[in-house]
Amino acid sequence: MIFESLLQILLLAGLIISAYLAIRYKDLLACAVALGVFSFLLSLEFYILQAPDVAIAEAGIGAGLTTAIFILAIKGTSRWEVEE
Amino acid sequence: MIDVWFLTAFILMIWLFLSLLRVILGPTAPDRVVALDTINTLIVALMVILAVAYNQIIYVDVAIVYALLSFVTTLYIAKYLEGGI
Amino acid sequence: MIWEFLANNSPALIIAIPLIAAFATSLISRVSTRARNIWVILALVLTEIFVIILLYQVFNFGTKVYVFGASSYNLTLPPDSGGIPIRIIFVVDAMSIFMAFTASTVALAGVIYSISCENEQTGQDKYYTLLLLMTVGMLGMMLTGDLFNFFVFLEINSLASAALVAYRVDRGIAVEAAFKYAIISSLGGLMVLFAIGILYGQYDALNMAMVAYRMQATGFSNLDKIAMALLTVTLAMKAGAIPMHFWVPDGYGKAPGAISAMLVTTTYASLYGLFRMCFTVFGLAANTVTLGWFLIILGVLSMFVGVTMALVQHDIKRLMAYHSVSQTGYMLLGVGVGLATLGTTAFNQYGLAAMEGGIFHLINNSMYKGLLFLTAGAIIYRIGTSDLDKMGGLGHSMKYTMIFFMIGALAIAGIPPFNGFASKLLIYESVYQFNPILSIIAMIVSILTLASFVKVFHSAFMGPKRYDVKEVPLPMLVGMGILTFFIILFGLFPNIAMQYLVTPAATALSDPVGYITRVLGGGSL
Amino acid sequence: MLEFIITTIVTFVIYLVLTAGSGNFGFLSLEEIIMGVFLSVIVGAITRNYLCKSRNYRMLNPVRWLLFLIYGFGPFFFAMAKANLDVAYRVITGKIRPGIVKIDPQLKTDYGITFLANSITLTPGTLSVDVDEDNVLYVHWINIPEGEEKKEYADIKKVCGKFPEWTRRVAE
Amino acid sequence: MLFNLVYITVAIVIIIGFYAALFKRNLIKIVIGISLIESGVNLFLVSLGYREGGIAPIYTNAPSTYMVLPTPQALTLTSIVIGVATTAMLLSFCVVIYRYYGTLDARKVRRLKE
Amino acid sequence: MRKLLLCTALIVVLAAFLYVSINPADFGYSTGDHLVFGHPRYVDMDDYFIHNGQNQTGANNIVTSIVFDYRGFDTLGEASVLFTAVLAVGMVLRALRRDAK
Amino acid sequence: MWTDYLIYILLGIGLIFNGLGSIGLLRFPDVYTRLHAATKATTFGSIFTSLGVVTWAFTQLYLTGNSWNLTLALHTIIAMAALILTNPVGAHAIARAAHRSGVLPKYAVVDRLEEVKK
Amino acid sequence: MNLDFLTPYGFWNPILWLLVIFVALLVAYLIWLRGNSRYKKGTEQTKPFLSGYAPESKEAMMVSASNIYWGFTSTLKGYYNFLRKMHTGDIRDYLGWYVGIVAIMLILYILWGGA
Amino acid sequence: MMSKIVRTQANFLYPLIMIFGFYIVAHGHLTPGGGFQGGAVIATGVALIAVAYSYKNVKTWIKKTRLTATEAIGLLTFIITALLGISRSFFYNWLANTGLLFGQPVPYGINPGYLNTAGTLPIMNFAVGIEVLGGLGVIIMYYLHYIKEVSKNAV
Repeated sequence: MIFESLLQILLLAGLIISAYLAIRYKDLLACAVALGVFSFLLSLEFYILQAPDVAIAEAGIGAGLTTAIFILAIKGTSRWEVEE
Repeated sequence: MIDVWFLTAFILMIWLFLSLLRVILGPTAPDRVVALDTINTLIVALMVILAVAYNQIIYVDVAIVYALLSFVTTLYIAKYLEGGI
Repeated sequence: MIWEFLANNSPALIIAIPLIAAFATSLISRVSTRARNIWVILALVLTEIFVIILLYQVFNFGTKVYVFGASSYNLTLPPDSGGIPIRIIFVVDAMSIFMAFTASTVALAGVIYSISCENEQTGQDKYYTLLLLMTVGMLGMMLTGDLFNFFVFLEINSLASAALVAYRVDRGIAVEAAFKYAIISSLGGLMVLFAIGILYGQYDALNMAMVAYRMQATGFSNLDKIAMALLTVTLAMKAGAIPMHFWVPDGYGKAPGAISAMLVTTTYASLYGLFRMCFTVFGLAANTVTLGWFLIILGVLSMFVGVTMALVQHDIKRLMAYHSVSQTGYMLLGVGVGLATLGTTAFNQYGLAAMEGGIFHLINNSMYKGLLFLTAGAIIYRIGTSDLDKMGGLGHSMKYTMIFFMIGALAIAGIPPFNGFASKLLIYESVYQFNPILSIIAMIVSILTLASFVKVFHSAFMGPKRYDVKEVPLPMLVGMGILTFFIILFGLFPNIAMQYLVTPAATALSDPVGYITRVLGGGSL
Repeated sequence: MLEFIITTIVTFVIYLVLTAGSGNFGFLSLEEIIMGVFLSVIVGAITRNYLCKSRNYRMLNPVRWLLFLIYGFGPFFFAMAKANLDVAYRVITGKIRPGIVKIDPQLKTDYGITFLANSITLTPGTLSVDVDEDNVLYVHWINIPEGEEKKEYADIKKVCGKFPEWTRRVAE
Repeated sequence: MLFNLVYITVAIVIIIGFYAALFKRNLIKIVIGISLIESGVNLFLVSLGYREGGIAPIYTNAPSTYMVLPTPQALTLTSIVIGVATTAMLLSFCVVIYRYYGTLDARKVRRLKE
Repeated sequence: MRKLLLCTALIVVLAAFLYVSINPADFGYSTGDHLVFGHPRYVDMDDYFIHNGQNQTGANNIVTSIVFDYRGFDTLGEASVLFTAVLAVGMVLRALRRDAK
Repeated sequence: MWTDYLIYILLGIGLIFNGLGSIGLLRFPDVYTRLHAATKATTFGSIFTSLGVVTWAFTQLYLTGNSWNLTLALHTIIAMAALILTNPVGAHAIARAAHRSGVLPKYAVVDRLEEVKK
Repeated sequence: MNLDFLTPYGFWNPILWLLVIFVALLVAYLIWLRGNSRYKKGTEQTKPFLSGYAPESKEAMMVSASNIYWGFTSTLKGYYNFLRKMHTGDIRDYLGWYVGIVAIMLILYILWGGA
Repeated sequence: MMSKIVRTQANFLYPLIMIFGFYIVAHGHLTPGGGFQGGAVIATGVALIAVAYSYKNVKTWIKKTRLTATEAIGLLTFIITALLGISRSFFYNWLANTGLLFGQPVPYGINPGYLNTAGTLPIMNFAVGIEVLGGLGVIIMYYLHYIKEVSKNAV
């Protein structure tokens, strides 16, 4: 079980890192990618917390469609956070 | 036997972390997308392994959903980079 | 037989009828516009009828529960569950049904008004669907007895009202207002969800009565305090209390006329949630004096800052929106005084009267503020601008609108024959007992309110004729007339409202033990 | 109509694979089969114009399926293993000589070119970057042999071995 | 064994989201912040229901009957769908604002003030 | 100034959230009133679902039985939220009369 | 049982290739070469780890006769098939997008696509 | 039905109030009757006496809405400046006020929230 | 429009994703998943087609009005299924354990799971599935429509 705990610790660290990345970049596309990574990792965390239903929902909705909508919105607006 | 699966999962998680490093470093957007793609593949592998580790066979469905859907995200970003959409 | 069946199932039908209507609207509007209009009005009239049936039931037979999905509609505690409610329960006490009556009446007036007001826009079927969904959200928030259910309806309400605020995509400004409203309400919704999570994690229950019961049984922990802070502040923000009111003038100011009128009721749904949380969920365990003073301070700030900001506005709807903030302050003040004195002897002396005043003011304000927003919408519908500097002389051509506006303005200023006076009088007198300064501030605010409506009246209706316009179409006048009817009714015979609506509501709200007993001790036990 | 039937059958088979094991050992329960027919008819009706877009029914031939399996477990798998050893070698040593070359595999159908491109992507040192409407592939080659970069069209044997022949056998 | 690491992650993720909403200039960044807060709350809800050693509350082929609490998972499902609905709506507002204002800078998107 | 005040507020909120998160029992203090990861305090409602869900609703997946039966009304609300959001997106992104010209 | 060792070997191979993919992702100089590492190595590695799972499932099927293990094997195979179907296309799409968005291969000796575009 | 509306310190009788309104209207009517009825509308009698200045335009004769309470606002200038500064219209400030109030109330409730 | 390879693969994957989504919907009461998840999976299939082809083509294949009608029908099915149980109470599971369609009783404990169980839950799963499919799909289509056609016109 020690590996499970270590796995989870790494995963939580990854969650925090990707959450930070999602707000750090000036390039909104990179932010969307980081948000996608965050969603994937979150889904894996749900999986480990024994919630496969939620994991599927997060995989389908959070990781699949939300990122797509973000990309479409970035296409409809501008890619850079502060445009000169 | 159980511990082998968790060990495998843990090592896969380390590889996943290395890929996350590419998301952090990646100078251009395509680099980050490549890392995203790698992370997807690794997570699918991880989920399959963990399904056995928890002895819950029905969990593999999640992995299938992942394998099928993560690709769509990649396509959207790729199409954006192409200037399509 | 059928009567009994309908009466028993009315809490579910109140939600189900507008929902079915909303889902079917997009299909029906393919048939014809007229069919859609009739369909929407019919749905809201039916809802209103069921609300009145339920009102009758609650007034005669006390608090009503409705259990969703149980083998019998009033089986709150299944026999094998060991005394815990496991399903979603609607707990309709006098306060809930009072709010529901207000909301459905304003919604009915708003939809009739919209029929001719919005007939030149694109996307009308979406508008009506969203209007129905907004009504559902309000009614659900008011009737539910379950925390998570409350959150779900809060979200329906927020999303629908944000979308409706953006309805007139007028060079983006309406969308800006909607964006601000949507951001702040979704953040608030998430914090409500977080607080519900904390409560769930501690007590493994989502039913308000059960949470309150267990909270009282195990003692009030610091986690509960965090949940309480998140819940009360968020709901106060959604109710538009200063200093978290910024979205109110934006949202009200840019929404279509009928929607502004309904947004008033929307904020009162949140206000109801705030009262419900303060009294029922936390009322037994928490320190009600702190909570009461929280409401009182917010109320006084809202009253004063709202009205002073309103004085300097020159956009008619923004001005009215600031007044809405200011009037919310009266309710917070009245109910806050009731909450601060809850459980003491002072409560019977003046606390209950203050609460009655606050609650009576709530229905009065929904009616006359709704009427004022509808008249503002009528003015904008005819002359196309909302800037008071550019108005003038409308009294010559829009006589009925002017009369309705005058009635609303006199009511909001608390001039005697109208209903604003009755509730304000109750608040002044009872709050004076509690703390004279608060009462004096309330009176000053009332005077300033009159002053700013004199300004609106002067700029919009008086003066030389500047626009050559006609009176607004009949449905708009009917919509305004419904609300005027209630204003005059409640103004001339406040006792009717007091006796059948307000006093039961105040009594029910101030009695958390009764609420909990009704849910946890009812049904099979 | 034909495309509807084909799509229905394909989806039905996939559904059966997904629900295998629902009855007794390897056996399918009756309810699953009924539900499978129902669902695959729906899916077939919705997606009939996608799976058979080119109206090319040569893939119906079972010999091609057999060949596909042989290909998948035979040459393809070995090529893939080789590819990975190659990648491993390059990851460790860092010796690369990359470039994008052009090849003309002389394929006509969409499925054929897709099949080839995917095979190329998964096998030694090559990655399909682009394809134009005349089915000319642009391939990123991680280690271009000396002299190969001068030619207009790269040598197809060196880039992807026997894949075009297999592709012609299986998918065209 | 894990202490409350999951809850701590939740707190940090929510605060990161708040930070984005309060200090970032771009409206889409603010939406990303809201989205992060929402994910954090979802994770909080799911982790509330975790029981050590429990398995998913699905009886089909489960190895035992000691299960994690199912209610938070149901709530989280609801919350996820609400989240995607909110995000879609907010982003559509952003797109329209950009069309009419030509910018997404929160300091410039304020024609409504006072 | 604004940033300083807001950072203070954020720190207070973070402290509150961490108060929710950190369990003093891990550091040798008494359990108190904190949430403990992996050990919920009351489980009676969920145990009722786990033990009776199969008989009452006939579903093997307890989560589904909660989503659609025990708390089905929430699901109705949630579906309405999605419906609302679709309408909102369609309404905001619609073509105005002005655009059509 | 002897299949245990087979499973260990399969998992080991899978892990090694996945690791190579990750390291290659970090070490290689530009997008295209990274794609080589990421796509090929991780797909291949994941296939091997899944083959380990499939072997385990068939072993269990043989030992216990429980038909759910067949489902496990089939679903794992389907997951892998989905990966094989989607990964190369994703890699192709990224490579194409990268080239079109102006990220040119580093140290390239030849670039026919760039010539065509001009 | 009892029509009296009893507040703790007073009462409200609609009939009485109707009477009061009626009396007020009556008084107003009497005052109006006292007016000189010889004036004819539309003749020189009702026109304003301008003594040589040109009449202003109709718009300019009306006090515009922003100027009505000019004296009041200029007296309370400091207060209104504070309010203006508060209403920036920036969405982040809206959120900031919310978070600030949450933080304050967290502290207050933890100090004095318990029973 | 993306390259030919992507388009062909999307054509191939679309039925696959769809049948898998329907599998998740149909087995909602047995395996992880259900209406929302399955609907989201299918909607991602729609999104896949929308991204692989240019919007000019997609809008003739995937009609927005049809998707919204699907959504409304799903929701109506859902609420009417719930309403049919109103003789006991709203949302009463009037099909469970009756022996009718989906009415087979299940023994307590671990069992392989039978498709023909759970009363109204599978019906609701399907209703919510097609609702989510229509809703999320049409959101993507609205965005594409706006980006492609409306925002081009001058403000």
